[in-house]
Amino acid sequence: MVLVINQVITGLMLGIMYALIASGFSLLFGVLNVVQFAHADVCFLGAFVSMAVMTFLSKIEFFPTWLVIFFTIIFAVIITGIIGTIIEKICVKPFRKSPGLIILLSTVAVGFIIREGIKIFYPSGASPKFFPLSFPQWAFSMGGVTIRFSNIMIIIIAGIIYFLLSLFINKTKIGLQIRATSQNVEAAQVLGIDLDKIFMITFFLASTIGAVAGILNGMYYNIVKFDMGLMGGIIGFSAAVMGGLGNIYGAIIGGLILGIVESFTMAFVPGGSPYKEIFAFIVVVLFLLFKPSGILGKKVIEKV
Amino acid sequence: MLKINGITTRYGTVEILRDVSLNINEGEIVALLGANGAGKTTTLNTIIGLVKPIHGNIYLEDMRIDKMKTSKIIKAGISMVMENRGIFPDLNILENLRIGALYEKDEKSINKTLKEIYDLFPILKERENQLAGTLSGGEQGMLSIGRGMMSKPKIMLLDEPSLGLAPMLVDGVFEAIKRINNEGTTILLVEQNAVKALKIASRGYVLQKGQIVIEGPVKELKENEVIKKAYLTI
Amino acid sequence: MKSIFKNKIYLVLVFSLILAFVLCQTNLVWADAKKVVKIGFIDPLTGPTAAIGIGAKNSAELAVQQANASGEFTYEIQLVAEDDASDPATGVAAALKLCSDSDVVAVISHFNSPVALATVHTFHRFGVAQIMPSSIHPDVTRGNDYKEVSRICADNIAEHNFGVDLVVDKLGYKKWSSIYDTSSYGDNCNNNFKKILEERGGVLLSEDGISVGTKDFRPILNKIKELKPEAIYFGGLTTEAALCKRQMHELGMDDIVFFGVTGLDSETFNEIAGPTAEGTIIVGKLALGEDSDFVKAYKAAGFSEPYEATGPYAYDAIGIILEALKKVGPDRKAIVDYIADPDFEYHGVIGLTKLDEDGQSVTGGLTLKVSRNGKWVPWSE
Amino acid sequence: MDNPDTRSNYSQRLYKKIGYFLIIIVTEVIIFYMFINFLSLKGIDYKLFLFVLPIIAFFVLQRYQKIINFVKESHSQCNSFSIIFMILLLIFIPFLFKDNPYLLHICIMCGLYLITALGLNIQLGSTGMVNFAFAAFFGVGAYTSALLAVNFHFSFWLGILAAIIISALFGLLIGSLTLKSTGFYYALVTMAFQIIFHLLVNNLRFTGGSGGISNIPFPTIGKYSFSSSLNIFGINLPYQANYYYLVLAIALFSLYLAKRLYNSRTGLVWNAIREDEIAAKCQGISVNKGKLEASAIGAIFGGMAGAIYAHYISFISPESFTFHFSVVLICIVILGGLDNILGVAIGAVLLTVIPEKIRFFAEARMLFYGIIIIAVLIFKPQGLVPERIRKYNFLNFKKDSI
Repeated sequence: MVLVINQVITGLMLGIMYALIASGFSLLFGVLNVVQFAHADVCFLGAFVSMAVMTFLSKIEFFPTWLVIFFTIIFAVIITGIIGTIIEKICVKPFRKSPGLIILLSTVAVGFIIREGIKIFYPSGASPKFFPLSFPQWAFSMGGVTIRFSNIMIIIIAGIIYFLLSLFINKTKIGLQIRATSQNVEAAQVLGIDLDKIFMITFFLASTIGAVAGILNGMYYNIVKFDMGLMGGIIGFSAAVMGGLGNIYGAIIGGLILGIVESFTMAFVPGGSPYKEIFAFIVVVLFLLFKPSGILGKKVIEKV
Repeated sequence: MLKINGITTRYGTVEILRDVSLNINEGEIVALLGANGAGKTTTLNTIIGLVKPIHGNIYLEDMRIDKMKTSKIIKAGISMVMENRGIFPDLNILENLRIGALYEKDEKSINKTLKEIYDLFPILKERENQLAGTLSGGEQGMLSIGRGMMSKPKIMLLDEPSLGLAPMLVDGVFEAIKRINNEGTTILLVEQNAVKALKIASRGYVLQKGQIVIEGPVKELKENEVIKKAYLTI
Repeated sequence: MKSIFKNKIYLVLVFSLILAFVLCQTNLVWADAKKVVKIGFIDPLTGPTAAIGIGAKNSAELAVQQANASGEFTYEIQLVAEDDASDPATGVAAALKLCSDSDVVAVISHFNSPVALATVHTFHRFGVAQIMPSSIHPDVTRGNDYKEVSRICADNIAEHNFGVDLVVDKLGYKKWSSIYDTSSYGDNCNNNFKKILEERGGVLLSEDGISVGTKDFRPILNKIKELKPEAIYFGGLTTEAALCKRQMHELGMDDIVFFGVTGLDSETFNEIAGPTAEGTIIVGKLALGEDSDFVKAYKAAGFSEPYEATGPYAYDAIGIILEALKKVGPDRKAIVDYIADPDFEYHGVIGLTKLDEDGQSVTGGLTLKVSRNGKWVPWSE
Repeated sequence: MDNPDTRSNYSQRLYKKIGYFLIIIVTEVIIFYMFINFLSLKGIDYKLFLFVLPIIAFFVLQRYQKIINFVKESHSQCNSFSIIFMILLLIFIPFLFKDNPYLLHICIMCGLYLITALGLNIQLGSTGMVNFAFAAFFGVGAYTSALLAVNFHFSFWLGILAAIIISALFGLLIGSLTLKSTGFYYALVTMAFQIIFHLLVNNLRFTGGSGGISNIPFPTIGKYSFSSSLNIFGINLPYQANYYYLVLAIALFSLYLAKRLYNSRTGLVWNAIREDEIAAKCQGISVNKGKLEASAIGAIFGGMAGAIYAHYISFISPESFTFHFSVVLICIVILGGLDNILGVAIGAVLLTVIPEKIRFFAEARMLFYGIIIIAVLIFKPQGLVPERIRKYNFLNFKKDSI
């Protein structure tokens, strides 16, 4: 039983990381109807950006440590958001009128560029990097179940992120426009919604959430590597699709399911750990077999 | 008020509109008639900038608008009610309406317009918090007309507001259009239902294969043999 | 008109790019005047294990620079570095490219064993000497009878024999759990470790394979904790190992010994695992002091990346070829024969290199290391 | 009998024909020359200009539509001549590269990628199924023939047959499991299959695990082994020439097959499914059957290429059939031009040659790969050769339908 609870906790952590990445995929798909394949790379780029910002800020002597950490996170998130909008400008906007697959291709290429770019331009970027930020190592144990400060913090931060996101989407004027655009692009345009602006904001938003995911990932696992976006992208995308593309709550559920499946496979299937991704993907395939448009996905409206 | 001078648009290599000129004066209801595929919707899309003309120009009052972005044109005071309603199914009615007043900053004036719309279509008031996707076709039509009023446009473009409605509802819709016009909004009405359209319009144009073939006051149009044959026989 | 204008801008861009590269390359193009002898080099310069490849490339570069500066050669020696991207097909293409260039007299190649297994046939067919500084799969040298192929590092079996001597026989840890990655390397490690451990009377309580890129080891560690082993063996590379060690500390498993072989031998391990690395025992490739000539020279040359564990081996591999060039001249066949000679010996940075009839090094410069204060130090207790 | 009028007509037509032939010869030799030059580039040198100049010339020429039209016309008028001439030029390649097997190797890889990409094009281009598992189809073919050859000493020819059958079955399996999902959901399921395939061959014992399978025997015809160097008219060609001709033959056959499929009813059915599944259903098209056909036929192309690859490299391991390879294949098809066989061919050749040619960037190789893809897309947002509008010539249509 203790083992099960411990596994649930680790699975939950993994799941939250996946969910944060998946939410970005879902948000972008919902509004733009494109899959931004480099999204997970943007997430981990966020972690690298925060490392760079931190090295820069810690050179300023009169800054106390907590201020450095605070500004690091703020700047890193904003810079990553801006990088997201640049990607939109260069690699998505010009192809909006081309077949949807072209955007898929161009974002795949962006993924190449980000990964290799980090490797070449970040100082010794090819080797795995120790992530300088981390949570305090406090923990308390209850009958073998260990709950760490980092676990609680991650849940709280993810909660805050989702709360702010839903506030933004549901209560602000821009949020209203984003929702409207995701439901009917044509009508949105006719009503005078500036699509360029909405797309840019959406990319900014998704990339900032991605950056938070990347930074949390770094803080929890203490490591970032330039090619983490590859697997992260596949799993994040899977979570988003399993939950129903375009639905952020679906993405959360999908992410959590995948995280828990992985952690349980590693622990309870004899010799199962090399197969943990297989189990995760079998779950994905099964879900899609019985619910072809995802858990919370709307049934594709069949117009004849 | 709205002046369209000799616009030509192209889709690929096919010309959709050829040298179309319209002139709409303040306070008028102008009907734009024509068969399916004559280019009526394209005309409206060109006015609000979704389609860019390759020749000609469009003026709203003294502002040249044919090179502007759609969002700027809407902001300048045009609103359009789309042919397929274009409602947002997962937003509730209030949100659907509010999104019409995108560029209105003044909360009071928004509420005032809302009240006017609810007066016009009381059913919308009743269902304020219902998701728009659950409305019936007629209600959706009202919603989309109401949404078009939200920005308090100088001119409103209506694309086939009677399409797909039960005959009983059609009269209500035209009644509402008339009332909107009476309150000072200029209206360009695109219709296939020529009988009804000519009843409330003051002037009319007939589009055929992308060209204006007949234009004039409603009285003249009603007497025109071609129109009688093609559009008025029911 | 607008689109034509746009095209022009792109053309100008493309042109300026091309021009920039031409300018970058010119010094290479015009340096051809002197006679050139090329030494090939293939390692992963892109992809997941690029760090190691780049470290090795820099070291090889250093050896070549030193040879050119020494003035002992009447011709200029050039290092031609190719990328295999850890992919066998790319590796074969790179090998073919080098073998087709008649100026290339010998090749240093491959960190990844699958790539090495794929290319040995190519080198054999062209009769080009191939010296491997870092691949680990026994079959690379033992699975064929090509005399062109030789390896100067110890293979996996030798490493494990060497390490198990200490941790099982001397220190007396008998109850083990094994975690390994499912790459060819990790798989081999686990098999060899298991075999040797059982020969020496140890017990393996559990084996868990993980895929490369796994970040969360807590599920496995939670499970292992309940089995209460005395020591954990890790067959894999630094990234995963360091994370695993970190998470062992988090779960309060500091009293369990952590042991691995050369895959862990990189300072990156200590950097990522931080203070939790303390006490980790590994079979290291070679402990070069800060004051050794190679390390000094590497620092002086100003490479931005660390030389990694494979650096000194690559340096020595080039050393062997240079030695052969001095003795028998720039001729492919003569170099192969020189290295395949049973009496061949070479004293380099990694110590004495002697090859058996398979072309496998019997010495290979292994050292036991332990992590102390964030550094690998040679085992001395 | 001939009145002078028809005779002058005749001679006029003759002159025109000769003109066409000349144009074809000139354009194809230029393209061929560019290709050869590009292949034999060593880093950046003057030869690059021989490659860049014609491209610039092409852009300049675009402003003179008449010339372009004439070239196009001559190729379409004398279709068979232009194809035969190109094949002759291609047959000539090993003689040019007889001292440089590396370049020949690139050409072989071009051929293999071309065959694979044609298979993927059937699914991605014609039917609109975004298949991310194509490396797995390739891998199934490779593993089938390799395992049969190593464990049961099957000959290459039997092995390739087995590879075709097994990969078709595999295609049917994946096809039937994904019948319900469309669009990006389909993409995800195939992505899952790709990763499952990779992890399985990596972890299972009988596939050799991560160590892969080595020493796959070379194909033989009678006593003649493909590993011996080829001797034609006293000229010794490297052993790669054997594979080159094998791959050339199969690639040409695949191109022919793909063309026939494109023009057939099946091809039309696939297009209908891509455009609108429901509308297709309403027209009485069996959507499920069409999708399964596309899965299976596409898989056959992939499996065939995989089997040749296994015997050519003589070593396979899971690393060769990763998700990354699937993505590269998708890049080839989209960049070349969806549902356009000529486009796919160009895409396959470019995306095989470019990564090899930018080797001198070493570490920055994949970075430039990405930049090149985006640059090409900005130039040609529909792919290099956009999809053509189907031309209907009913007589031809009948003749070509299967």
